[in-house]
Amino acid sequence: TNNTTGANITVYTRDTTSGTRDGFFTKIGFSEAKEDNSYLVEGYVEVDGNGSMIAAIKNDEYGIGYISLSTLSSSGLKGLTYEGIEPTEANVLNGTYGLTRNFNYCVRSEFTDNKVEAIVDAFEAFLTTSDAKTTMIEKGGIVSVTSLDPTWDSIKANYPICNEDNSSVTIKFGGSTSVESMAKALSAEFSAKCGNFVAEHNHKGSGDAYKSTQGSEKDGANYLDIAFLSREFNESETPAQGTYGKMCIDAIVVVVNNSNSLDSITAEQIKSIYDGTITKWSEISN
Amino acid sequence: MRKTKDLLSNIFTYLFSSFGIIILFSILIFIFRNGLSSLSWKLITSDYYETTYTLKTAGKEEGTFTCPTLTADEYFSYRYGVVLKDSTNLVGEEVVEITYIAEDSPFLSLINTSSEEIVSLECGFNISKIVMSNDIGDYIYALGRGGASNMASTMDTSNIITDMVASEGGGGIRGSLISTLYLILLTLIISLPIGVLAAIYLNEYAPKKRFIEIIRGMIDMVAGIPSIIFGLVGAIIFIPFCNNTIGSSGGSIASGALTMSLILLPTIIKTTEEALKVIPKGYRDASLALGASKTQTINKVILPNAIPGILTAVLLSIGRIIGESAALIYAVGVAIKDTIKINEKSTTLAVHIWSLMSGENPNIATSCAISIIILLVVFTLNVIVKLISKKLNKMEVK
Amino acid sequence: MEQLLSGAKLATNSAIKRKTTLDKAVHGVLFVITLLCASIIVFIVLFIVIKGSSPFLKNYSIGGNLYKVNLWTFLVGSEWYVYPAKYGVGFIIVDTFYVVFLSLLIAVPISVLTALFISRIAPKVIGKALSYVIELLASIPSIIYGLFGRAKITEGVKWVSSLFGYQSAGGISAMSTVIVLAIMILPTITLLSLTAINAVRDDIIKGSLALGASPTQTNFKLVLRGAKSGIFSGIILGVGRALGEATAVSMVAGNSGSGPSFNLFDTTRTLTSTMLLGLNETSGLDYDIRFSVGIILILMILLTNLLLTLLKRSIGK
Amino acid sequence: MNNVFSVKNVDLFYGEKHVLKNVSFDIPEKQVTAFIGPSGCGKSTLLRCFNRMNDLIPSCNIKGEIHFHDRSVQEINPIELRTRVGMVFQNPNPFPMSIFDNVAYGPRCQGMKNKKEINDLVVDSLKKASLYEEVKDRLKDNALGLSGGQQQRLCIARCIAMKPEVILMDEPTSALDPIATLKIEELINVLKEEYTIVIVTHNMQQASRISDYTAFFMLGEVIEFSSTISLFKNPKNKKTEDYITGRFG
Amino acid sequence: MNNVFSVKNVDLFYGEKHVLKNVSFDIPEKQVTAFIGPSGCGKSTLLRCFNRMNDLIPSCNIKGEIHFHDRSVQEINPIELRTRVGMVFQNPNPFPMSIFDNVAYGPRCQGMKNKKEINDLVVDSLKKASLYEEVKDRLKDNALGLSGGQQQRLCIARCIAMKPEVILMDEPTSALDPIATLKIEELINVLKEEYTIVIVTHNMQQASRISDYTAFFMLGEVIEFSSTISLFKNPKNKKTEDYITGRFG
Amino acid sequence: MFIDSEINNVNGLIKKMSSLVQSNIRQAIGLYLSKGDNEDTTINDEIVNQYEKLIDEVCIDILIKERPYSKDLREIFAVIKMVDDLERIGDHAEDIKNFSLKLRGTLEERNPEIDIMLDKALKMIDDAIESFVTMDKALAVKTIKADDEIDAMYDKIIESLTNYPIKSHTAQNFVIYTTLIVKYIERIADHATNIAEWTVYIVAGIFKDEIQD
Amino acid sequence: MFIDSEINNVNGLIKKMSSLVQSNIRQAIGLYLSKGDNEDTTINDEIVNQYEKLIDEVCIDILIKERPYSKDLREIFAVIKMVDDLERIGDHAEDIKNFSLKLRGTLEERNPEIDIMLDKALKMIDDAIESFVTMDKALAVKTIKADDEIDAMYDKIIESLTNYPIKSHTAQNFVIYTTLIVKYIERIADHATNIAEWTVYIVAGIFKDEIQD
Ligand SMILES: Nc1ncnc2c1ncn2[C@@H]1O[C@H](COP(=O)(O)OP(=O)(O)OP(=O)(O)O)[C@@H](O)[C@H]1O
Ligand SMILES: Nc1ncnc2c1ncn2[C@@H]1O[C@H](COP(=O)(O)OP(=O)(O)OP(=O)(O)O)[C@@H](O)[C@H]1O
Ligand SMILES: [Mg+2]
Ligand SMILES: [Mg+2]
Ligand SMILES: O=P([O-])([O-])[O-]
Repeated sequence: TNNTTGANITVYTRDTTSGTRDGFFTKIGFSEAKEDNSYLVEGYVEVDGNGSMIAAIKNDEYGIGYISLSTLSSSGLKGLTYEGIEPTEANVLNGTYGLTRNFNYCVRSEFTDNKVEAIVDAFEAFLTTSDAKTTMIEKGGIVSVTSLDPTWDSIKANYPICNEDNSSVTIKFGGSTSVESMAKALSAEFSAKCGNFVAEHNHKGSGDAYKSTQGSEKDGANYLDIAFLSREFNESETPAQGTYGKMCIDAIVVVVNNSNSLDSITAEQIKSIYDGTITKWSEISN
Repeated sequence: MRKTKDLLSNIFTYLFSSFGIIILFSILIFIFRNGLSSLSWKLITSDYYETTYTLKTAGKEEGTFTCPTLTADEYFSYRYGVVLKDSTNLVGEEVVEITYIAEDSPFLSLINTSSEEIVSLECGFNISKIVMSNDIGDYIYALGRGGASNMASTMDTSNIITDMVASEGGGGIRGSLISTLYLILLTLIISLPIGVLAAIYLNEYAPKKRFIEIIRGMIDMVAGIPSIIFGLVGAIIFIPFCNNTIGSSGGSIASGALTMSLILLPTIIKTTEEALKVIPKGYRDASLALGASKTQTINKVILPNAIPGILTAVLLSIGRIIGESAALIYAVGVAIKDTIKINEKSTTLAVHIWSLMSGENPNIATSCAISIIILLVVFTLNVIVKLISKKLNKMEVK
Repeated sequence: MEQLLSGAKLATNSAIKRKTTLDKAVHGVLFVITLLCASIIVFIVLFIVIKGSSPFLKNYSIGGNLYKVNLWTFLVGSEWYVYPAKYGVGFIIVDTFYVVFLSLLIAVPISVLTALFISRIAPKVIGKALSYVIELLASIPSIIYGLFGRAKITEGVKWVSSLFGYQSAGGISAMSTVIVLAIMILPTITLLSLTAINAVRDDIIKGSLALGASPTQTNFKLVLRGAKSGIFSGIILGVGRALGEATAVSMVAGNSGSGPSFNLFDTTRTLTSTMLLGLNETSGLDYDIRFSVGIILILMILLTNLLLTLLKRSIGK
Repeated sequence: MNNVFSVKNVDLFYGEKHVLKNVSFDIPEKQVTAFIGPSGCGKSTLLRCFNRMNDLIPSCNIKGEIHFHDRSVQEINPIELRTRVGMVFQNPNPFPMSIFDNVAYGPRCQGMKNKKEINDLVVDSLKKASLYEEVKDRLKDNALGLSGGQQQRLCIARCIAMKPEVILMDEPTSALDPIATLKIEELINVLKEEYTIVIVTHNMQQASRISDYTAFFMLGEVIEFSSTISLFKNPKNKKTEDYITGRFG
Repeated sequence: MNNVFSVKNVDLFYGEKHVLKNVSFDIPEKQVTAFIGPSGCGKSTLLRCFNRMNDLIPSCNIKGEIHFHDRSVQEINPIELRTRVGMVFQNPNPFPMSIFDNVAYGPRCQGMKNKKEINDLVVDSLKKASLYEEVKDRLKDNALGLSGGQQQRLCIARCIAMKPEVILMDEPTSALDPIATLKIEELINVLKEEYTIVIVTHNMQQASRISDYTAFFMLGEVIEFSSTISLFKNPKNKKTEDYITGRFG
Repeated sequence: MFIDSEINNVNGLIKKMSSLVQSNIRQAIGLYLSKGDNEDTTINDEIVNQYEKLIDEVCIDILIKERPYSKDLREIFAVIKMVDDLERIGDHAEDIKNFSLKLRGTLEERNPEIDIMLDKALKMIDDAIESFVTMDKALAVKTIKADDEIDAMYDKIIESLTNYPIKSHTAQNFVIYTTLIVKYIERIADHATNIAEWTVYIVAGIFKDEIQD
Repeated sequence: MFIDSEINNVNGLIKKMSSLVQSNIRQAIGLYLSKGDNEDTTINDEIVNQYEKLIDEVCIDILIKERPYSKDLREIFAVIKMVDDLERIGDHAEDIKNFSLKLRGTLEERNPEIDIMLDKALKMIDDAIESFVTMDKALAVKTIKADDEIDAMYDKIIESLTNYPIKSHTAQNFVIYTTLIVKYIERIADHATNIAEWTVYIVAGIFKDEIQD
């Protein structure tokens, strides 16, 4: 039931602090718009979260936007084939689906508390284990688990802190909201494996990741011990060696309303849509 | 002529008021329709964070159990003797839930990976992942998002479970409920005495001078400031203040209470003043004419009679605290907690909703369920306060 | 003389002195407390102004470049783009006023007539129940109104706009904002109007009826007129709430980056949604500039309150 | 002498409470009839029957007949009845609007539009209520700024503007000081040339002073109804005598 | 005869407004002195001078001397003064507490603690105010449940409980119906055996009825002060005559 | 009730005044009957006059203080009127005394009718006062009726006096003084009638001309 | 003012009653002076009595309605008293008429002092009424004083009557009737004095015994 012909395209975008937005515009070759709305087509709509995006496009048969692949199945939206490739985990893993971004983490470089430091160290190690990776997958991350990956059991001896009772230690997690549920699952699992430390989560966005661990806010009220980003570090974010790393990949899917007959799209088309070269659905042919 | 005019006016009134009433009711209906299904005692009493167990099996299990009768969405693991079911948790995520564990099931004697203690799972636990490794060291794993069917069949491959994460509970609002109560209490402790005393000053002592009018105007102005501004103020004044005094880090219930106190002071002052104004001047005159001092007059006559008004102020305040989100998001934060301490972050119910809604997977049903709880709380408070104030209202003769 | 003694016995001199001193002390303490309460506004304004004026005074480094906001372009600007620090709040002010004004236009007649209905027309029981419901609605967190707006109102607005042959952004628009705001201030204005209408003296109403005025005439010519000052207070409060509402508005406004736009089906932007949007994650100039918006917001609210209060006074005469 | 109202065997109940008990008498035309009696005896209640203000009290239930001229008041549309039977209340209750608008309120409600006509009517009514001279320079001022006595005369003017036949007054001076009371009493004395006046009063002196007929009520019954002087000089009933001589309680 | 109060050349201003003008007279002991005069002439104002209730009005400014026995009231601590000079107000204003507590209020405020003593005092005061019989079974009930007249007598009892020498009454019956008024008047008649009473009243009949001395006020001046009967029978001053014969305004 | 005590007070005064007047008139008549022999009467009209004034003042005080209505008012009104009659009776007592003194020593033949008339008049006064004191309307009416007899006797006595054989100057004096005494008695009866009429007024609220049995 | 009109009304009635009484007394005296010649008098005491009743009723009405104080009260009080005096004067006019008629045709020598006394009494009545109407205290006091002369003359006339040579039955009649007429005149003067005294009371608020000057 494609009645979109002739209708205007409504462009939806996340706000400029969003890691998803960062990844999206970077990958489609429209980096200018990464943080600058003024490059976007007139009449774009800025939404403040993945959920808002889903809700908005669900309600707008002429809308186009982008969401995290992990939420696609439950979103009730139509995910478009990007450059001819279906947005599936397999395609992401095998590298054919190009519209992806990394989930990264970043920890403090200086600690005041030894126990905290030891637990954070252990957590970094934990992230490389199959235990962690399966949990990431469970929470929508895309990562391969191979026999090369250690199990936590096999390496935990290196981290004697985890044999202690850590229930009085609080570790502050935060950063990207896209990573929030994954981070919570990881911390919950790791807490159980590492002396039941208390995991306090305060996710406000990727922007916090560097800022609150090593950047300007690292000693501020909302400092973090371990933080996550749903994008790459930018030029102004320069974490110290060994305090950051990649966890997994997340795919971004271009989505339209289910009633839209469009099935696939190219990076070129998306850019044209977002910069206003194309304003009508009729100008895009399948 | 008059009749047509009357008729027209009446039509207008009925039209507009029914419009207004319909809108208001449709909101209630919206909330109840979306929220009623998620509303449960469990939601109120359970923690937000699930209790997570990381487990492994004691050894290779080869048991074959007999399958009980299954309903739709239920799957049986013959090797481990458990029935798994696709279901959703309180937050609305899809999970795999254990609905049956056979006697002698190995799941009744699993080993906790960290403490090496024996743990037995129970019905109602969710399994979020099971990792096994096969003989060549490859990982075979089944995840909650893969569904119960997949998990059950994966479990029945003949491998040892090396890592398993099971969890219990979660998604509840107990913490937020408690912290809401804490916040209410603390805020009232701070603002009520100050507000009432200021109201007493303004109504009983203040001379009729320009200066006092200015003071009144300033207090009125505070009432006009939107809460988001208070949020900012809380963030730049009270959070550092609390960090320095009571050792909190970042926003805390205390900083939130201080912020809310600012918001509420004008309301409390105004409402109390209204209550004081209603007290007939005769009482004051009579008391003074009996040789009571002003302080005695206030203690014995004015305050007891202002109690219904002060209760109203309390009610209004509580309503405001419960409904407030913008200010608290900044002055406290959005981190949902289960153990509540005054000098730590946590969320009120409204912020809890905000938290739920701003995540990757917004959850309207739970949000509405919490709204219903808020409505119930406010309603009960309303009723209680009205009853109490009716009881206490001495100026009304029963 | 015995009388005299017994009267004096009750009030001994030392007790009287003690009482008098206590009175003075209490007076002093209360005065200080009151001053404290009054000074809140000063603190708020002071802090917001200090923080909010720095974008115009200080250079911020963003991506290696130094930025400083020009006060004039800030005030009259018609674009709001976080990067490259194009902060113009002018159009947002206009949009905010526009939206708030329209929401009042909707909410005031509905609330006032609803209050009239509840107070004077509906049977007592129903009226009481309704006023309870409205009291309850006043305490629903605003995010729920936002949810309702995004789920239901946008849908309606989308439908209406398609009737006009206009394609709105799925209903996210000034219109939805207006309606959401109208609904949010509905309980406030209704409750205050209700109080005001209930406060109209019964003997005046009886006086009107005794003059052969019909109940409807009495309601419109007398009750509403008599309650106008209270209704106005309600409106003032409503305006305050509408201007200050953040959470719900940002869910349906669309947060357009430029303007002003008077098309009801276009997206819009309000001061509060500007302050709220992404506030969590920002720092530096983008964080501080929100305090500047805060100053504008405070000014706007204080000004409108002042204007409305003056208006109320002149009407009230 | 014609009777304006004729009350026949009226019983009135507020819910279960029997407030008027078999009351019967006539109100003569262009005379002042006063109702006196202890508090709560039903004076105001009967007065309110005459213009059906009791309709506003849901629990009120009337038996028996009250005739206004030849029609039962229950058959007359209350709005019509109230335009013909004006009422002045105990506490002056001017509307919170200008003096002019107060007086013009009733006629305007009746649909009078013509400015000149309204103006004349207002001036005339104010004159009749002997208020015009005092307020002619400030007709546009808020009526609440008047003194209590002036307010009460304004209420009378407001009533007169409806050109009623009867004016009911429920303790119209009990909230006023002696001078204002005297003015109202004088006014009543003048008004009775043109209007039938029924007045409830607590003040026996007032009743004896301004009324031509007096009805003495007690516990919902009319104990005695006769010409004022004879009632005060030589009451027929012991109860009346006890009441007017202060030998009650 | 002793004088309790002696007023000498008192001028009183509210801000700029000259409200009492060179007022001088004495209040005799154990007599009832009535103040009459048109509204706003300063009766209540002078009354409030006697127990310094005017202190509560910031704009009030008093010149001249008022002596209570031999001391100027300005030199007496107001709290002490008010325990010795009780006051009863126009509208009955019992506190919204039990009847007992109402009467016990004053003594308790003065620090009386002994239960028995308080109890005796309360009962005694209620008896003196001729209220005891009516309320003895419900001393713990809320005082607001009493009728207006009972409330006013309660206020008098409350005042008596302070064992004052003087009782000031500002139009104590103007809010009451005739029966309640009569009871209060009778009470005053009894009380004057023990107390000096000063009463402001609008009601000339009341003044003539219960008072021994009457002061007639007009525009802030005391026009005439003499024994009540002679003032009403044969006033010395034309203004007094005009006022009491209703020839004012 | 204030008014009750006030009215009691007035009634008390009236009673005292009445008994004074009664005693005066009795003494005066005694003087006449004793042919002037009994010289030491204690008749003091001045006290009666003082009573009159006192009662007037008290009535005015009551009118000022109590503002009576109905029976109370009638009573005060009647007292105001009646006190005059009493005072007049007192006056006449003195007059009778004076003329009786002038008749002292006269040996002229007295008309025995005069003695009867005196008796009747005394009875009328007593009855009138009694009727007032007991508020006895019947007695009052009876008293009023009795006046007719007195009037008839008066005419007859005057008639007989005009026929009295005047043989001496003493006789002439006797006739003239007796005429005056009889006239006084007639007046006294009139005043007694008035008192009775006022009693009827108090009790029944009707004036004298409306009294029917 | 209600009370003003009420009091005016009363005063009007008193004036009418007074002039009626004055006319009656004039006619009666005229009859006496004309030695009973002028037979067609229009003396009608019944009307005077009606007036008395009317004025009493009006006074009661005023007491009920207006509750007078001060001068008003004194006036009403005085009127209540005074109306009795007027009525009595009226009575006496009738009495004088009757006895004058009885003297018709007597050729006995009349004491010229009686004529003077009559003149004086008439003057007193006129003055008393005038003083009331004009509220003229001085005139009233003068009137009161005048009564002493009348009393003196009365004593003298009675004395002369006791010395009147009785030569016939007619003479005897003449003496007795003249005695009574003179007595009536004395009473009339008394009543006039009363009226004047009440006038003083109204004006000055003092009772008769307090009148000095
Ligand atoms: N709306 C009502 N509902 C029930 N009872 C009522 C109502 N109004 C009056 N009453 C009762 O009816 C009786 C008569 O009342 P009404 O007001 O007529 O008395 P009143 O004679 O005018 O007394 P007052 O002199 O105090 O005004 C009283 O007992 C009163 O309590
Ligand atoms: N607090 C005040 N401030 C200014 N003026 C006042 C104040 N209280 C009273 N007045 C004025 O002082 C004058 C005398 O007032 P007061 O209350 O003594 O009169 P009153 O004789 O008692 O009158 P009423 O009989 O009406 O009670 C009035 O003109 C009044 O307006
Ligand atoms: Mg009433
Ligand atoms: Mg006063
Ligand atoms: O969009 P996020 O930066 O919160 O992942």
